Amino acid sequence: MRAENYQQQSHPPSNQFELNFGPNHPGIEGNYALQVEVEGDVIVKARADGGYLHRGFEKLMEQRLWIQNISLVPRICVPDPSPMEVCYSMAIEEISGIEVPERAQWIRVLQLELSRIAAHLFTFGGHAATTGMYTPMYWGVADRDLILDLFEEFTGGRIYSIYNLPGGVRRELPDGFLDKVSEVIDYIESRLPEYDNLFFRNAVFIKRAKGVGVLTQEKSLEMGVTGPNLRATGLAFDLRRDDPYLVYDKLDFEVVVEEAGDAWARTLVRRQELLQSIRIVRQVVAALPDIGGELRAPIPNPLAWRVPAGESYARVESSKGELAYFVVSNGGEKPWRVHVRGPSAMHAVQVLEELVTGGRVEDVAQTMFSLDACPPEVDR
Amino acid sequence: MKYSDDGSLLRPLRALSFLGRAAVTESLDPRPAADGYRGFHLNQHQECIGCSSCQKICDNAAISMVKVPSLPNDPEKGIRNLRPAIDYGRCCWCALCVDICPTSSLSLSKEYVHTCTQEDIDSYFMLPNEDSMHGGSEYGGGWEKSETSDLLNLDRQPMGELEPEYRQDNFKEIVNGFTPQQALDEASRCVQCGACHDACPTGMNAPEYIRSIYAGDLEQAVRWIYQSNPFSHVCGRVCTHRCEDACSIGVRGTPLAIRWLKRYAMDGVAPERIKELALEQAVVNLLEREFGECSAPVEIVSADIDDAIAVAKTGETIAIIGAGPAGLTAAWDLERLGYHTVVYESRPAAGGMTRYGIPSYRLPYEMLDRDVEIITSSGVEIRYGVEIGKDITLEQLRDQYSAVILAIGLHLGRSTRIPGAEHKSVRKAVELLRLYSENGELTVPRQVVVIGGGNVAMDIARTVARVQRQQYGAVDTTVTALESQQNFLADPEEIKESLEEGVVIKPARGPQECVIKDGELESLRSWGVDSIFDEDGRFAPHYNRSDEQHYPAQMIIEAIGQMSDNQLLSEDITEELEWERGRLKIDSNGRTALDWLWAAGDCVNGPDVVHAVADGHRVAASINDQLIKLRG
Amino acid sequence: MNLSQFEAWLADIDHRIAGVEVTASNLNKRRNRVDLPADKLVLFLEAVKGEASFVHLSAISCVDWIDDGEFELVYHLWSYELNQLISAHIRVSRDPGEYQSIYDLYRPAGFFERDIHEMYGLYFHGAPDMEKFILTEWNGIPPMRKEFDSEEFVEQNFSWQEYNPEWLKELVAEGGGVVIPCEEQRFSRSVATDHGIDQQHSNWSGCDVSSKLCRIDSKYRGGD
Amino acid sequence: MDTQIFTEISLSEILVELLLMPVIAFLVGLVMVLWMRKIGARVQRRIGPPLFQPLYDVVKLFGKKTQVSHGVVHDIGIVMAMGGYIAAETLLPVPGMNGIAVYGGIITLTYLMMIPSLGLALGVGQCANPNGSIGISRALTAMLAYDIPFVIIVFGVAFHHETTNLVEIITQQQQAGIASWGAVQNPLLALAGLATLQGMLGKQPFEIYIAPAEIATGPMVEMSGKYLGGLFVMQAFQLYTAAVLYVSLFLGGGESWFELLAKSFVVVSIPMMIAFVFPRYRTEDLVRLFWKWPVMIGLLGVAFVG
Amino acid sequence: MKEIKVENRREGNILSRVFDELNEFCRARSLFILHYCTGCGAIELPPVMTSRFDMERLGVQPMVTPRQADILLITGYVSIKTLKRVMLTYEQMGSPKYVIGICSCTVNGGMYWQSYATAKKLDEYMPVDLYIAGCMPRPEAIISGLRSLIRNIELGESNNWKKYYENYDYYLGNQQKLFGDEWQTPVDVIGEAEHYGLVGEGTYGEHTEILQRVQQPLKPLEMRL
Repeated sequence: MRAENYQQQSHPPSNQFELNFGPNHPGIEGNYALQVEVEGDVIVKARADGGYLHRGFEKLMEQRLWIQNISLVPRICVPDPSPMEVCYSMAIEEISGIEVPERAQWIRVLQLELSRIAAHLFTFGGHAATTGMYTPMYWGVADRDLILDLFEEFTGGRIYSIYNLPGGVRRELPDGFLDKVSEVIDYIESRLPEYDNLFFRNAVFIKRAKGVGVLTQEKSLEMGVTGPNLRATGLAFDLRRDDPYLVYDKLDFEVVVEEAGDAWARTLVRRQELLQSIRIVRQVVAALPDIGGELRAPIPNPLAWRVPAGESYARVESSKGELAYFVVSNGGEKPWRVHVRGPSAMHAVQVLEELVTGGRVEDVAQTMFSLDACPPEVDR
Repeated sequence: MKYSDDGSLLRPLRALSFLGRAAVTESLDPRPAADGYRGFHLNQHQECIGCSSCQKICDNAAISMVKVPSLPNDPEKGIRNLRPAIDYGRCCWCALCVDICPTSSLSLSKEYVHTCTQEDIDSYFMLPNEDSMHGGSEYGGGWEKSETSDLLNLDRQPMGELEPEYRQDNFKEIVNGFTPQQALDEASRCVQCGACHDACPTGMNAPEYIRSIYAGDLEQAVRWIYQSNPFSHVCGRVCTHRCEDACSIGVRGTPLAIRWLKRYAMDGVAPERIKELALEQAVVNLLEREFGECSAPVEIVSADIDDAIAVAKTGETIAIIGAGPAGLTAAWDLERLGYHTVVYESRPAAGGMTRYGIPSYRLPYEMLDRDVEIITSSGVEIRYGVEIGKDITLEQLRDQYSAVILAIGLHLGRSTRIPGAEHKSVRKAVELLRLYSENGELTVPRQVVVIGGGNVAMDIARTVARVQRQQYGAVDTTVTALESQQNFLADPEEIKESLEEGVVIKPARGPQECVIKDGELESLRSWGVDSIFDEDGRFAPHYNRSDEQHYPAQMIIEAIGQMSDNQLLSEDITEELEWERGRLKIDSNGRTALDWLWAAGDCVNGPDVVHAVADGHRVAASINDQLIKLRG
Repeated sequence: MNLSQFEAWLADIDHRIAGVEVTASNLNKRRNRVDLPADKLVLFLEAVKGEASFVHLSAISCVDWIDDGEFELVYHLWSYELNQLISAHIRVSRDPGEYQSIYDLYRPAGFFERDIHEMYGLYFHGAPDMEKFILTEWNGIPPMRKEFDSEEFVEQNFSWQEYNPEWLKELVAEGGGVVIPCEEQRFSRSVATDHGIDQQHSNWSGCDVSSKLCRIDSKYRGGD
Repeated sequence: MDTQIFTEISLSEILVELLLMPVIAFLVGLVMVLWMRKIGARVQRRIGPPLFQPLYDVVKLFGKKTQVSHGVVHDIGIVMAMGGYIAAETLLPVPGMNGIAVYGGIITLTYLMMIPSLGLALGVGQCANPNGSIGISRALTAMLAYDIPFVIIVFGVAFHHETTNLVEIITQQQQAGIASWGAVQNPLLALAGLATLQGMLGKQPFEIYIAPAEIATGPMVEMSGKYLGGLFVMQAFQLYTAAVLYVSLFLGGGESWFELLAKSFVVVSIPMMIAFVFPRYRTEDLVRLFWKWPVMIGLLGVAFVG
Repeated sequence: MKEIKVENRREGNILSRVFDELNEFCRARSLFILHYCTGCGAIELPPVMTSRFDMERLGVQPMVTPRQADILLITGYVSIKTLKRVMLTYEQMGSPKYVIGICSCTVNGGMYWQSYATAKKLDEYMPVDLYIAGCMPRPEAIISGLRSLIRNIELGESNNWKKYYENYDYYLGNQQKLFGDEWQTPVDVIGEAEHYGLVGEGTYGEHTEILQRVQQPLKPLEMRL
């Protein structure tokens, strides 16, 4: 045998294996690989291998007009695409000094939070499936689909909204849309007890998840972990609150914290964040009818638009953590440089390698899913 | 829920209640998509103008422009028979093409299912039309352009003008021209479709110079401009801007002010520099013809260049009659082609109708002088005050020169021939305009009526109004036109400005008689007009006799059209030439029936400066071809 | 350290480390731009981490300023206590393209430096792992460098679908057909850079509109 | 009594029974597979596969053009996996057919039911895929875990009925209706049996050796075509065997086919329903769990029997 | 150590024809999809698999290893790195196998047509049976695609897997162009083609020559328990 994912095993006398988790492996989130060396059931060495989803986004963005990249960026993180376009737009707005109308900001919040709910529902399902329980995945994906229906209705696309432009959003919400949002949100909230019964209060699951992939707060800070993973180690930090953007400073929500830093704590944090997101969406739904005005600040003809020379570092709290766009313009029609700082880049490589090492084979997938790693974000 | 919670083994069993509950599964057939869904493309073929903006905004290079011969192709209206074909092997359904579409003809449907085998992969390449991808229309429209999503800026930058009180009694230029910011904003509206280029008789490189203006490189813009038009100062002000009629942005909004942008570019570069650039261009063109493509900008002063130029010159000389836009453009081109040109002009200054027909508040003479200066400095020789037929005959020219171009313009006004039109106080507009620009003054009575509704009528009316205001402090000028308000021939701005300056406009009036009492002109009698054309579209005005009006006037000015002064042609030549309705008949290259005589400009095309320039180009090219043929 | 102390501290930093320039962003009060000489970076980072609590390295961005022959490295640092971001800019020569790793100070740098190394070819001395991560199967020059032309690479290595559907055949028979192929609007490198205008990065229309249209219909072409 | 039965049945009848019993078992097993998938679908709020889906799957797999074999041992392993159960079917008395149950008895049956796992281990080992190896070692560990309570239960039942003859056990249970059922007589043993059943079927929470997310379905990783088909068949047999054995041991078997099948489906539904609402335990948790509760309950049950 | 057994279709024999019919009937109704997310289109697969659009109704279910799968679903762009794995995967799948290319990217490069990192036309590297348009296609579109694949299989029209053997040289050539001349997979495709009787004019060629020149012999697997 030759070839990569089928390496000939030279079997040493010990019970050491080399296992390939991925790229084609059900225990891997997306198209990603983890080569692990196993002694018995215990992993002695792990090495992440990315690039399977590499498309050269940053290069592509340097080759396209400022506005064309709007349709490109959501692809960077498929499960949670909305923060990408919002963040990219925010970066351009900062460089060119565009003031986003208030209504657009509220709608962006709505979009971001719906996307977060969808992403979290998806993550629960994935996490449950790694422990052998598939029903939450079936439920979660089906319920997430209702949110995708909402996206379809107001942005025109189920997954990739491509709804933001620098300066605002592209379309007015359809008639009666906010009622539908409330309906779906209510439904999802009413489903949560059922999820709790099945999943979050499942003794077997808790037994599986507790103590797996423990990240201490110290370690997280050292490794640059952000988002729910950081909050699960007891640090109450949320960009929405601490580096506020859009209208988050006008919204009332809590930053959810857990102390333990293991897979179970991370999942719990997400579970509570889901509720917070629902709370935020409710506030947006209540506030939006009273916020009138423009949806979009005028921008020049996109074919000719030159963003003035400058740079900005825009940050958004995505469902995975701190998402940042470093955009540099040299005054040209295309970005000179766009650097995407995906949150997963931190926890899907170094952190994952560390957490997995010393753990058990059966916890690899769970660790990865509980970290909510998003490989396309790493590969870009 | 707390971290310390150990969960329960029984709680999960509650999920078994779903055994008795309905499934949430959808049917196997595709659901109808939401109203704003971004599915496959739709394109209203009748509305699409083939501008290819969709192609430019497409970040995936998914759109090819396909020529559909069965569809109308009308460059003058900015309509091409190109339609976007979408490659669904590239498309990402972002709908940016829909949002940029200048006509709103593109939209996306709610249809989203398409599958095919490898053999049918061609079905991924689609020419969308009004029907959905797989025919039929049951899917309905999805994403359409909304006001918010529209990516185009449809409103023109306002052009600053002198307020009426500052302009109504003098001949200062009215239009201020763009400020740099305005020019930048206006240039940025362009979608670079090139419809203007197609519509322009001279094939102006408008998209390119707009791009250069936007890039802040005015010199480059001037270079682009000089590639097709040596009368750029003039055209930047008084061009009839066919380009703007064709502009795709104009389909839903106001077209780009292409003329003003040209003016901005020309005004933004110092005249000496323009001259340098233009002459550089001329030399480059000359040398390119002789030595093939030159890539680097040429330094004119270099001695080698002079030698090269000498080699490139053919040594032949061409005579041109009339130093108007057509004649001088031809001269400019011929110089660039290596000929020497001699222009005969009967008047003391060059410019032809642009000098003697356009009031200086629209075109300051200084601008015209700049253009003429550049042309003459390229080597063109103008002999002023020489009248053909009197000082020198055409036959002499024929014998002395390799070819002769007739570009005599339209300097005679047409008459209405209504009763009383022969009276000395019934004048022709062109005549008065010429008088004014030659002498800088004009005597007008207190009450003047102008017959005609075109731009010339407006020019004379506004000139008269100014003079009246200067002389009497009050304006009493009335313009009567056959056309109704909506179909007025003159540009809307002209009408607006005329009204601001105190000119009274009476639309839909048919002149019947210049009423003369005691040998003095008293008034114009006119009837109301019901219709101008008959059912077949022929000119046959139908009057409403009961609606009779008298407009008192001590002077009536006819501004209903011009004709050329063919007196200069000798009888022999007149007979040898072919005529059509009083105009010289020429072929598509501007050649007359005589193999040494070409005709160009207003005298063959009717009044239009940009057409005259185009004619000049055409004739020059034709002469060059002919002479090369003769040389063997 | 509170915010005002931090501001004073930051204002004072150039006295302690020569060549540091601080610019506060006027758009976002939580952003601070710092420019400094490359050899002072570690000193600066030590100070900023040790004294001002900037423990979070958000990202290291690399910008290729090919015309200057330099890479710009931007270190984005965040303080959880102050909620302030410092972007420290340094410039490193593109040739030979070396710099020192800050992995000892900030462990996330391991990922970013590895990434920059494979994307730009900028080597970091002292980094724990400079092996390829994403581009393990890539043998060309680091693709993010500006001199690497992705479109050219694509043109050389891949082919496109050659569609020939029925409707197109019919149109061709009628005298129509594809007039402006899709790539033409975008493959902009070949645009003539005549008269000094730099169109390499100006792709408003992609190419010379008029000359292209002339091909479509020469009838309306003027005399130029 | 044993000899009587033997004399009453001719050899040809036995041969027919030997042929029929596995066939019936296979068909019923396929329906059970469908039943399982349908239950899963219901719990997961969806519709689930069409009626003949398990059959389609098996036929498709056997009809694949490419059949990748990893050697003779691989083939033998699969044959053992299926064969073990086919043999087991002949030892499982059903209404109207006793096959060779009388001779085999419950002990033989217990042994036969271990053969598939061993066969699988042989076959998988030949594939040299580390995932398969891990999977099979987990499977063997799991077998070790659930076999101890299983043996205790079998012992307890045999002790209670004072015979290892399954036909006899069934007959005894059918004497006094429900009251004579093993489940009523020895509720603790029946309870332990239920837990063992879960493990024997390899359903969550005892699914660690399949574990797609960890070891890419473990033993099945290299199986394709008819080998996978063989495993599918084995699964059908497994469900049938486990269910009918449990019914025979604790629910009085079936006097009619209807009764037997009804009971079997009820029995088999229990692990199936549990499977869809639980994740899997780790191996050591599984072993600890099996050696703790079912063993304790089983021993207690045996004690009560005693 | 690797054996491939093929049941050759014997034409004319009624029994075997009936058997083949049955086989095709079942094959169309039992399709295992390889659970491999090659690109972003994979995000619409969970909805297809799960409750809302439940593809198990069509007899389609996900499988985790290539050996067990019938359908290779290429969900969008394949980076060159992934393409190698996809090729390995494809060759390991048992015939008859089907490839579905979903999303724009599999047809003509899609969004990433300018990217140095992604392959542009999937059918240059492996024969594709069905394309589903969309970026990405909605679950309903995928379901429709699966249904049309099922129809094609039942009609016996989906036999593109044979093309891989018949034109192996072409596919291998394209692979070599991307991966280099040293490229080889553990699967002896030529041997399989001979075995199936699917050696066509395009099976051998210059590229297979390169392969045979540089090829390392296959090593036997070791047994290990």
